[in-house]
Amino acid sequence: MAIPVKVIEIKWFAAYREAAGVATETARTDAATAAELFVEMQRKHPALASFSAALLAINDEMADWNRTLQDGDEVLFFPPVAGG
Amino acid sequence: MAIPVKVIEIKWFAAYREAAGVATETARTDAATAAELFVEMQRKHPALASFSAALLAINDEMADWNRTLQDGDEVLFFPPVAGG
Amino acid sequence: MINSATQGFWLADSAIDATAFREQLGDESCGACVIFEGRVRNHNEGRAVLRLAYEAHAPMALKEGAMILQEATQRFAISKAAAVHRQGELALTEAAVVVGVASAHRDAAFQACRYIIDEIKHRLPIWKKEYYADGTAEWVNCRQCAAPHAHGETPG
Amino acid sequence: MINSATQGFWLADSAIDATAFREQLGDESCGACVIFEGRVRNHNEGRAVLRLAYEAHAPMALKEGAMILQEATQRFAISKAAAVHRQGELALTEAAVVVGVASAHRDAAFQACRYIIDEIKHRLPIWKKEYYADGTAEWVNCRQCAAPHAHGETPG
Repeated sequence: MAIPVKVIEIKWFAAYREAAGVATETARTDAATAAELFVEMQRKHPALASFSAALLAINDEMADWNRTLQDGDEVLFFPPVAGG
Repeated sequence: MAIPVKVIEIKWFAAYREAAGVATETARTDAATAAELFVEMQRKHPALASFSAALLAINDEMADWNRTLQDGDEVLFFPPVAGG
Repeated sequence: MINSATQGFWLADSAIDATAFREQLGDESCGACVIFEGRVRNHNEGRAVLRLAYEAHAPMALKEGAMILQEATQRFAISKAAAVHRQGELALTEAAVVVGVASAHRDAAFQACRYIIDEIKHRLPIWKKEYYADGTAEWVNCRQCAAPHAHGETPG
Repeated sequence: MINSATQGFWLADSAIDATAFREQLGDESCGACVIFEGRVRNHNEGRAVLRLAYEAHAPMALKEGAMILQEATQRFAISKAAAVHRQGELALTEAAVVVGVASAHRDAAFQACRYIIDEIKHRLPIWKKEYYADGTAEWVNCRQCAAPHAHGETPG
């Protein structure tokens, strides 16, 4: 059974953005979850391979790595935070 | 055996000063310790009778109530402190 | 962006006015006021630091910051709480974050101030890049921070 | 009496300059600064307070204050500590005492600041008289203070 391709907007922050080389990109993907999408993006951007994933938000709300991605979602990948 | 009379300078602070009605006074006393001197002064200044003793200093050093008074000592009677 | 008349959480693009920040905490019912300032240090883990830059995801940082202040107000007997975090480039000794709490008694003010700065450091979507005397630069991780919002499994 | 160039303990006869006080704590090696202000509250134990007055025995207050700062510097990893206490008449919202600590990391700054204000409240030979809305006035005791320096028996 073919999984329909979803269109996902990705935003990279801080160290991730530098490793990805872009701040935002549009992925056409069949990744079921944000975790799968991150691994897919690590293949696309080899400099991301050395990073482990930390936090993410979907549509500006903090979200689970296992949450099912919906077509049109905006996914924000956050490196570990370091405020203060 | 007659105990020689000592001359002691007394300083009263805050609530004690108001109860004693004076800030400083000179006592000619045969009190052996600061504790005895305080009781003697409570008899002299009845308004002090309702106060229990708190801290004292002799010659600007915190001191024991049981320390032997020397002729010429300056005794400072401090009510409980309340800084800050 | 700092508003000296209201309590709350802000992001600031330029130097934080410590005097205005302190004044917004004035309150006749408050006997205690505790202010924490996190400043740009000239060293970190043995390396000489020249300056640093903060990058924030502002919409979520503002929401999370306001939430942290609200939590502090619910947990501790305080009457005012405010915090401001810098973003962009900072020089040495500049304040990166300022947290202020006012309360009737000092216990609550100390506890709430500590709670707010700890949560800011762990939860705010904000990242710090340090520029070193040897010409290199690095994004700094909060090493003690287990990711409190990474519900479920993480890849990688 | 406050000297903005040096750390230490002072008694102040007039309003404490919070900006100057804060600036003396600046230090390029310090990532954390915690400031505590104790202010004149408009209420105490259910009574409306109009103003208050502090009376200090200055020679011993200065000596004890300096000792407290020295103890804090020995116990906690801090680089600067300063404190100033008002004496004389104070109006509502005026700061009665300000304590400031600077350190590399925030743990030490919070702990040292708390230590200093607690010791000031228990040990400094200084007394507070509150003037109430009903026209009366009273010397206020620190109720929690067991007399730590009353070695030996006390009469009365």
